[in-house]
Amino acid sequence: MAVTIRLQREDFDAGAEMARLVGGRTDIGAVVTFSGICRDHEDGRGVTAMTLEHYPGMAEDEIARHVAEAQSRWPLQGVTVIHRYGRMTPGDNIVLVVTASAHRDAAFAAAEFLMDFLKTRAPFWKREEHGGAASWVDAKESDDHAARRWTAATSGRGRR
Amino acid sequence: MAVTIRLQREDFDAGAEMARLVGGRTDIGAVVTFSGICRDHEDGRGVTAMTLEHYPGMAEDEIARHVAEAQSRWPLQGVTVIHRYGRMTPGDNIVLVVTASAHRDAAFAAAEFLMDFLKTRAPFWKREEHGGAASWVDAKESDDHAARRWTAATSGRGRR
Amino acid sequence: MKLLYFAWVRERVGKADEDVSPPAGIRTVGELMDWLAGRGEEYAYAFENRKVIRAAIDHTHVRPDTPIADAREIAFFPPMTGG
Amino acid sequence: MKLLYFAWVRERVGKADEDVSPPAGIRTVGELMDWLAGRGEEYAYAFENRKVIRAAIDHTHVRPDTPIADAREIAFFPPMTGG
Repeated sequence: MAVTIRLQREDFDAGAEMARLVGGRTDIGAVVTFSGICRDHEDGRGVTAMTLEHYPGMAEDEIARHVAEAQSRWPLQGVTVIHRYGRMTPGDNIVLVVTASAHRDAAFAAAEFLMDFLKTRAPFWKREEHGGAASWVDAKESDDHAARRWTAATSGRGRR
Repeated sequence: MAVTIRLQREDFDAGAEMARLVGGRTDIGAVVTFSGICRDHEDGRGVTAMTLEHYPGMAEDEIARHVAEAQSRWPLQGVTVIHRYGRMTPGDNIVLVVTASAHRDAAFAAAEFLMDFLKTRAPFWKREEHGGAASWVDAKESDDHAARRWTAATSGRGRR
Repeated sequence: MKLLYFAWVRERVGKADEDVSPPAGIRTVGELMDWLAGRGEEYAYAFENRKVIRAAIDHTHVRPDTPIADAREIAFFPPMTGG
Repeated sequence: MKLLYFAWVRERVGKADEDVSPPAGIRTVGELMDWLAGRGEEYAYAFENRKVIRAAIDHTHVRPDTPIADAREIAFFPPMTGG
């Protein structure tokens, strides 16, 4: 399987990453791409910028572990995960997950699985700026809840 | 909401369509893109080409109805659906769905919903070529099953 | 009224569309299929397994018991396989 | 052993990393947090709500009862908010 995992300060091009994963292959039927983008609001409050701190080394290891777990759960032909760190402003790309499979259910499930685990298990921390003030973002119960569904259920459509 | 629905013979550029939906906006937090690609195999049999026939007029209407239904179920900021018709060979793009929302669960759910309905309700028919022979593709029970989950369940995460 | 055929229904009937004037007694989509099936060998073949054939009136999916009285355009086709 | 701190744990402790040699009686991650909390005001503040603090040993998430004996690198941080 084609696996790409990158942590980087620089922006990425989601379309180019999709094309790179699929390019020249004829066995892939479904590609699901998730782009996470810096929003100008969070819980009703304006956000002017955001800084993402990460744990170098562990972030790569933790993402690789979850990509391997996704591979063991679904028949995947390729996975790309790119997560940025550093300061971003609204409209900037934060994270990209691309999954490729022969069938759409596997590609969708794997992309959701990876995003739920990036949110709750990958060592990244967001610090938001609201005008002059800045604060660390609290973890969301809804993200923990989303991640837990993957341990409760079996793989594939069985999880629904 | 920014809605784009296109039926076309020509190829499309998934990355460009994603960028067009998001470009210049700062209120979108999550973009999910599904690309359906012509595979070189189907149920263990080699596929050399595929021709997609559609019902002009009804295809647009049916897709528009399901995009409206998706809007009523999830807080979406943009939806793009592009479906090709005509003859395609393995590796060619067939269909693109892009959904944008403030949050990832809405974007994922809406993209899956739209794909399940494109598979089972939108008036398209695939004719596959296997070397010299050609045959119309049978509808899949698994696709009907996937589509039915949206009528049985309520919206959003409640469907799981 | 205008009839449209798609995919293997079109291939079996041998045409993509036609204008027909069914008799007054033909009230529903199902009755229209019965009537069409009696119009010749190619129609009998196209409509031999009526349960798998889907229909739409004026771009909207309908069931066999749907009345055809106000229809401008009725389409017959196999289960859809897009996406 | 090397300790790393991230996000507000790092800010409260006032440093990103340090080398420490805890006494032999400190056997688990939880005991290490207790010991750290006693090292001064900034540590007491960083570890005041120990239940929300997560830990990793050598890049793997661990629980408070995990032994630290073989650890090269132990990290403390708040719940993660990536993605």
